[in-house]
Amino acid sequence: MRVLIAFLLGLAGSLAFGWWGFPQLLYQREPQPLQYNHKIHIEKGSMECSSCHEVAADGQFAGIPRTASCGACHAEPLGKTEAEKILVTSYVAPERELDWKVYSRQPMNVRFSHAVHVNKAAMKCEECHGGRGSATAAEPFYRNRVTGESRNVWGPRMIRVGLKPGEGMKMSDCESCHEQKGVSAGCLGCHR
Amino acid sequence: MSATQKTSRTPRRYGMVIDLDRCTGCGACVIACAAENNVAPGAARENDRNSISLLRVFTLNNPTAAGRRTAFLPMMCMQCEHETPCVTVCPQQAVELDVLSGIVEQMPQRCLGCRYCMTACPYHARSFNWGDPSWPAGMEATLNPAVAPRMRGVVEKCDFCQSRLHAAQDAAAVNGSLDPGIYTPACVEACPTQAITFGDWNDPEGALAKSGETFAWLEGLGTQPKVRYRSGQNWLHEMAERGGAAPAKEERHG
Amino acid sequence: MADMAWVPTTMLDRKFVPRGVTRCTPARFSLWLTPWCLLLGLGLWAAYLCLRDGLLHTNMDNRFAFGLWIFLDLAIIAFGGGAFFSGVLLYFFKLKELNAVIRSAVLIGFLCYSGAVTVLAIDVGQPLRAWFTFWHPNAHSMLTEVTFCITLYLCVLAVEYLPVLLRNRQFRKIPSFLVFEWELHKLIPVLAGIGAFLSFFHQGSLGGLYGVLRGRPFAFRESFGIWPTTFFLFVLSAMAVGPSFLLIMTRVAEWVTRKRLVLESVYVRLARVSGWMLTFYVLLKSIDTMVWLNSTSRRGGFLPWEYYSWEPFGVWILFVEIGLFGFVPALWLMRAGKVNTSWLIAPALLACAGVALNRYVLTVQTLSLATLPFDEFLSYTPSWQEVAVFGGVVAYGVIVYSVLYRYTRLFPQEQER
Amino acid sequence: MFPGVNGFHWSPVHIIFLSAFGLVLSVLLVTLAVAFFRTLRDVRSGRAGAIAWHCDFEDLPRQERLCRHAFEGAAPGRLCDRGFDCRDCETHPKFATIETRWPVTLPAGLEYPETRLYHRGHTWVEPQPDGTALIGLDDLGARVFGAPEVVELPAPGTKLSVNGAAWRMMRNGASVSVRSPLEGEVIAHGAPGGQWQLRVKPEAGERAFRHLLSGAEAHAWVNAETDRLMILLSSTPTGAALADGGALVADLHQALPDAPWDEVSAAMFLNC
Amino acid sequence: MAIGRRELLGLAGGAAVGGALSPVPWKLLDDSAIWTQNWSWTPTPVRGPVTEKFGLCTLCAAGCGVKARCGSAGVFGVAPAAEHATGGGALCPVVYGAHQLPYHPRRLRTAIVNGHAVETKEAIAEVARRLEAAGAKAAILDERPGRIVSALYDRIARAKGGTVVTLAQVEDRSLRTMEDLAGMGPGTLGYDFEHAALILSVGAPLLDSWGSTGRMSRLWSRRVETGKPVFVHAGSHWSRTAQLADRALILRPGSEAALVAALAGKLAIEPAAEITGLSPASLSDLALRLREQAPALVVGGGEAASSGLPEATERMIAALNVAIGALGRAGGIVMRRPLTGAPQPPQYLDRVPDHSLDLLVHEASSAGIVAPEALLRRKLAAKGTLVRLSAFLPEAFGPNDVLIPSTTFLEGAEDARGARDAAVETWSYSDGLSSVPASALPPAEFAAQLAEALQVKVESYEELRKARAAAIVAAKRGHVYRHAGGERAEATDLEKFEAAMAEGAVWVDEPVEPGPLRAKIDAVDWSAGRPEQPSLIAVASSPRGSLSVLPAVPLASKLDRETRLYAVPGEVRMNPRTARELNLRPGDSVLVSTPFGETRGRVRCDAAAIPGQLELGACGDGSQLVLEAMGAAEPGAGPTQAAQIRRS
Repeated sequence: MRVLIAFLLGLAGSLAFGWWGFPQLLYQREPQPLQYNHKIHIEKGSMECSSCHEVAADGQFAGIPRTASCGACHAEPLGKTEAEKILVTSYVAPERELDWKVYSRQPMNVRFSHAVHVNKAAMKCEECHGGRGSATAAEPFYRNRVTGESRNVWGPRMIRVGLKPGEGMKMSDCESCHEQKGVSAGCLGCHR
Repeated sequence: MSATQKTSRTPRRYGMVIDLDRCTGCGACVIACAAENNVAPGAARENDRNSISLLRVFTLNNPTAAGRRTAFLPMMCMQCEHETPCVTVCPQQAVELDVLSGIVEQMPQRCLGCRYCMTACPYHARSFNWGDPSWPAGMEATLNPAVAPRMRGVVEKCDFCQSRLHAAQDAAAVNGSLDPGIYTPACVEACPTQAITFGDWNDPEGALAKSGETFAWLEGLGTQPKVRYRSGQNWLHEMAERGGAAPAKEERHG
Repeated sequence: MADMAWVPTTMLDRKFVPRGVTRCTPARFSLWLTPWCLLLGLGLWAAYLCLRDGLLHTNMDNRFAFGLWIFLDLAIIAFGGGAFFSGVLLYFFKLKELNAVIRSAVLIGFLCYSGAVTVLAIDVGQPLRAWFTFWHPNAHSMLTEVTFCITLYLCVLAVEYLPVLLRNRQFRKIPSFLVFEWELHKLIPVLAGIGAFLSFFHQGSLGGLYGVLRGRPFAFRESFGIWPTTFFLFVLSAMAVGPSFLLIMTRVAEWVTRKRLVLESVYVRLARVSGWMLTFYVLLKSIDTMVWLNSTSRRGGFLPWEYYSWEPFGVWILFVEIGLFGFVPALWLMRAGKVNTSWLIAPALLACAGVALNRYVLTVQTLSLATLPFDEFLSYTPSWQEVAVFGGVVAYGVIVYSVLYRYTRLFPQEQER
Repeated sequence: MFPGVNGFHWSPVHIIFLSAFGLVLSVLLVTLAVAFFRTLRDVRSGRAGAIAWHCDFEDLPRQERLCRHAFEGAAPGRLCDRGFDCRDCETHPKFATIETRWPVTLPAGLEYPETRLYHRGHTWVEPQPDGTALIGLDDLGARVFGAPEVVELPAPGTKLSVNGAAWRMMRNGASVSVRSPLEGEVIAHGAPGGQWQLRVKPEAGERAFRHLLSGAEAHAWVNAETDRLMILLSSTPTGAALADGGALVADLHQALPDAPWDEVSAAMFLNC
Repeated sequence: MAIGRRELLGLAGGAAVGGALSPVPWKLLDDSAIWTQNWSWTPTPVRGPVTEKFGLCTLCAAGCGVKARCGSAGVFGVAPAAEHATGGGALCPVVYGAHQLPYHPRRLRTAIVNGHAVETKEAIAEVARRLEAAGAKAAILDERPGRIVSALYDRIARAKGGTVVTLAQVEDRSLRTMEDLAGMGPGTLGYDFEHAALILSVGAPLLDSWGSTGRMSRLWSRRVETGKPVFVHAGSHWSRTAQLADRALILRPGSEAALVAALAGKLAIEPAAEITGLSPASLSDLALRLREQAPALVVGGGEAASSGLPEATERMIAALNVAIGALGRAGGIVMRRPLTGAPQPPQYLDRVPDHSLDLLVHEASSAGIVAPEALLRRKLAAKGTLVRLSAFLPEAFGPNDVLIPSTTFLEGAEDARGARDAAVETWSYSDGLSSVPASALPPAEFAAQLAEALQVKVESYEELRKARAAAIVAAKRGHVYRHAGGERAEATDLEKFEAAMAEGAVWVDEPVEPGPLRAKIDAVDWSAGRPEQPSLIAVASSPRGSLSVLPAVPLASKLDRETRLYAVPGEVRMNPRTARELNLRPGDSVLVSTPFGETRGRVRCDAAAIPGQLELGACGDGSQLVLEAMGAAEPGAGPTQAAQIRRS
């Protein structure tokens, strides 16, 4: 009888650690250089996604804009927010690159072509990146200590079910979308 | 080859025709290939058998009396079409003959490093990272951003500069088409005598179709290589017919 | 050496030694183990080097992708074939003498397979990705079949050996273990069946590894059904050499422990079975070689004499493999009953050498021969790390066998004397 | 390998390949499961003791598996293959008719009263008029093991099987499980240090006691057991020499403290 | 509840089952596989936009135009500039890896004077002081004369009474002898291969990065397409040009003079055949074709890794060219207008008397073109010092030498004129594409600071460049080729000209109408001695030009050690039969000694090698010793040397 109790105790302990403790240990939270507010840029600055994240004529994707393109408008602080003060004083003035923690950063060997998806397939940014484009502040960034990737690639929960757009960017997510649309690209399509 | 790759555009079968009369064996293609594909400069221990050389130029000595004494033969992965030896043997599908481009694609991130594909390839077109590739301090700045450097323990091969294929596809996608068309791999761009012609075997009026009578090496094995050769000297044709090398006979010196 | 008092002295040691059998003193036992532990340490150090810096510590290179490790893996897996074959003979063909040696056979099989898998883990460039073969299997590849079968067969062998382990003096104190052992023992024939099924496939697909190489005419063979002929030759050779290896190991165990572990009739039975299988294998091998030399490789554009025109792989290697290591041991083993049994270890060793030579030729000669007209013949010598890792695996085998021989009853007939 | 992974497709080769290995894996797991559940069933149905004894019996050394008729010479050197369960052994009645050939005298100092029946595991059974039976440790067993420090008697109501484990005794490291001579249900425990340990309600009929030894047969058996004890003790490093005819000390454990008592008591009480 | 062993066993069993049902093992399995892809010690390229810029390769005197691919971390790839007059879409092998030179492990970071590191300013002051002291015995070695910075050197030298010297590259040797015979100034003649029908090269490695690779490669492509020109090579060993030539005459080492004399008709065929070891039929057939297959020309100059053919043989070759009418004929040796605005061409270093210099300032900024160390030491007096403006730490340097760090490939503002063999002059310049390290001095900066230290007033680099541009525009000759569009424009308007040149365009001069040129060849001495035939000869396989650049480009090992395409540095290649005769086995380390020096190597047997010949790899590290051993400093030492070999 005592053996059974010991067994159940061990079972409960490791399940608790596995489902609650392990995720805490696996991800470490890293601060963004500043709290960037997408919403205010879209509304007050009357901009849309492609004004900063634009696909150039030769198909190269600009990705996260560099400090110089922020400096174009923010040579001096336009508003009173704390984030903008940091931007101007410690990044635009000394021309230092902002070290953004990119939520959807894929490993080096993955080639995601924004030109094909945005220009050719006319997909919306929200389909993959979720509501990040209209957020008022940068959501917290969690990095997987083992793989070094952002938590947004695997997804917030251990079991990858019910993932809203922007929460999961693993290979199977891309594949399921490709399967639905019947456009399978094979290994060469997405890897380099 | 994953049969369910539904093709969103007319598939291409990229290939090459290399003119052995034009090749002067200068090696520009070898260094351009290494620079484009982020191959690390060889450490002191690397020799001609364990170095990462996706493209190698062999020196062929003319055993007969007629014709020039030597010919130089650039040889990379032949992107075999039929029963591709490496694709059929890879235990975890790390190698795949891409339906849309005919390129045999090697996935370093899925490769276990079991090296079975290297024994299967009759053209020795595959190299293995025996140690961690390392660059001298600071030289990481000269890495090509479009190519992912490989890690130790994985096999590498020529994939017709897929970085340039992707760049061509991105450029085409901006104005509405998914077809990368005929792009220029690094060795084709570097060859001073334009000995290497890159094209699409599916294209009837393409450069490959108009390259006249070509031959391939080890055609008897039935793997249908897509890199073919052309030469006016028939001692090269005869050598290509024969399979394994005969024992080293007395070489012609006169 | 005088027959010392063979009674275990320390408390812990005596608690585990099965009752009724005598074992040497723990001091002598650790004296016997020390050299093997040193070898194991050296092997672990070489393995650590290979895992830390990558495989640049080996002399393998892009032309010699397979080297000493793959050759010896194939050889010890062929020797480990004795486990499944004696299982089949005992449980299906009811050869009762093999009961005396079945536990040792299963243990040797387990050690050979686990040793081979360990060496493969180091030989593979990225061991952490080994599970990819199960997640993305390429069903056409022979290596996938090998990986699946060997992993499963390791579990089967472990389960087959479990009953012997559970009979240990301390484990049997828990009655339910003993009952589980009894129930499991009744189901052993089922396990022997799936063991044979798995072994048929992976011994075969290890042979198929080379037979399908369209790019290597020296190794490429025509298919019989969906597998190349080397598939069936490897299975047959494993069945042939398994009992011989068992015979050798039992004889060596007797020599080391200076005890009579099995009856003479067991040796005769093993030798005769091995002899028959070896004859059958050598006949088929000769036919296959003829077909290969005269039609298969010619169609690939390669002349037969080209394979054997470089030092040291002369034509002699073909005749040694089929003749000296093939027919001679086969006939000798078949006359097991009539000849002096203690000499049977000689043909058994010849048979094992023959199969090992076959694996060596298919691994090293295939890669050394030129496939392109401008290639040159290449030679390969293993580095000390490669030899040390394999030495470590052999040491692991000997250590585990010695420990299990001491603390579980491997040979039921041992106590007869 | 699973649907949805990298555009997996069910080609015939995959189906054959994966179903073959799925089959093999499931056969392996089913075999283990069957063995596991059969074990549970056996343990629950109380046959565990008998099965455990069967395994132990197989591993006993040869000279401990001699047939009862080997002692008094009826079938010298014959090994028992039924695990000492002579109740439905057909050769036992034949041997029982042959009268004993060797005169048997008890070694000095051991008393084996006629009223009791003796089991090979050194326990005695004394049937009581009310149908129950008392079970205790016989004289040789008591002398070998001496006074046990810990005795774990089975709770009243547990069912015992012949030769199954009856109760467990421990003394400075040497622990032994005493074989049960009878099949039946435990009624009551004996007083600690008392003559008898258990009162058991056996199954009805003479068949329950057929496998027990009595009278001259028991005496011949005790003689063989003392010889075996001497061999066991002499091969130990202590080399205690028991001269013939010397009376056995009351508690051997005390007399020879550094003898391998774990091994010797296991041998005497038929533990493996 | 006593915790016994059974309870612990139960607890462990529960934990195990719980662990298997929790995500821990499975997530770690997946993450550890991904971890093997993202190892921190596997470098990842810097992300960022990719742009293409045009620049100038300064690794050798040809000055080809290159297209550089720049990422946000600098140049990561080099490609040919299709329309560049010299490069013309074809570059030599080494430039494709030259963008890694700035990060070469042997990059020179600090100035070194007398063996210890000093500030660059101090080093310049020290050089100025020594230049002042040396007076007339000082010389500035400018390997690529005719640049703007050469004008600065010229002014400095003249101000202090010193001289400017240059190296006689393998292309110069034949042309300078012809210029002497024709009584013309240096740099006034060039080869017009494009119209030639037959080219006889005596030792010159035409198809081995000779001259400017682009031009020779285009010539070879036309040869394959049209069959013209026919390449005939006469040499003493199977160099790459001999292997590819239509007819290769392998003659006994040192018997070039006899061959040329026979072809000129000054020596009978039989004795010439006997001396050279060729068949009389092939000699007479070649002599006939030289005259019939007009226009034919003969290119001398000898091997790259030697000091070239003896002066007498060069004079014979010049006379032969005149005899077959190649001088001044289209498809032969044509007149070339000197580069407008370029300073007076300097004299050749090997013509400077030995041990006559107290100070030699060697400007080898972009890369160490193989100036044989022995030649420089030979020209210096006993306690003379060598000042080296080099981007890399040389293999060996004297105790009281001065080393000043300089810029390398695509770093500094550079300009380049036409290759020495070109039939027309060209000029192009480019500003630096990648960032210049703090301590490195571009050549222009070095010359300016030196002039300042010597209180010599010189114009600034910009002014000189503007003056050169104005001179060219004023001459109203030639065209400007722009890379971006590839179109041609007249060089008439200064602003448009400078805008185009800033983008990396190239100005090409008008070819001179080939008029008859006369040269006095009767004074040529045709005596051809019989060279003795040593039993064992050493040959240096060193492709001229870019591949013999020191230090070797990091990826250059892909050409020799890793693929055996070229001779492997530090290896002695011989025929197996020769190895058996010398009882050497592959892998033995040996010492090869010749009359001029010795070098170490490892034996490698190769059935394709010529019996009786030892082939030494002479490019990359350790090649200085090989060059010295091959007599690169001995005038007229000839390409092959008698050699002894012993196990070391």
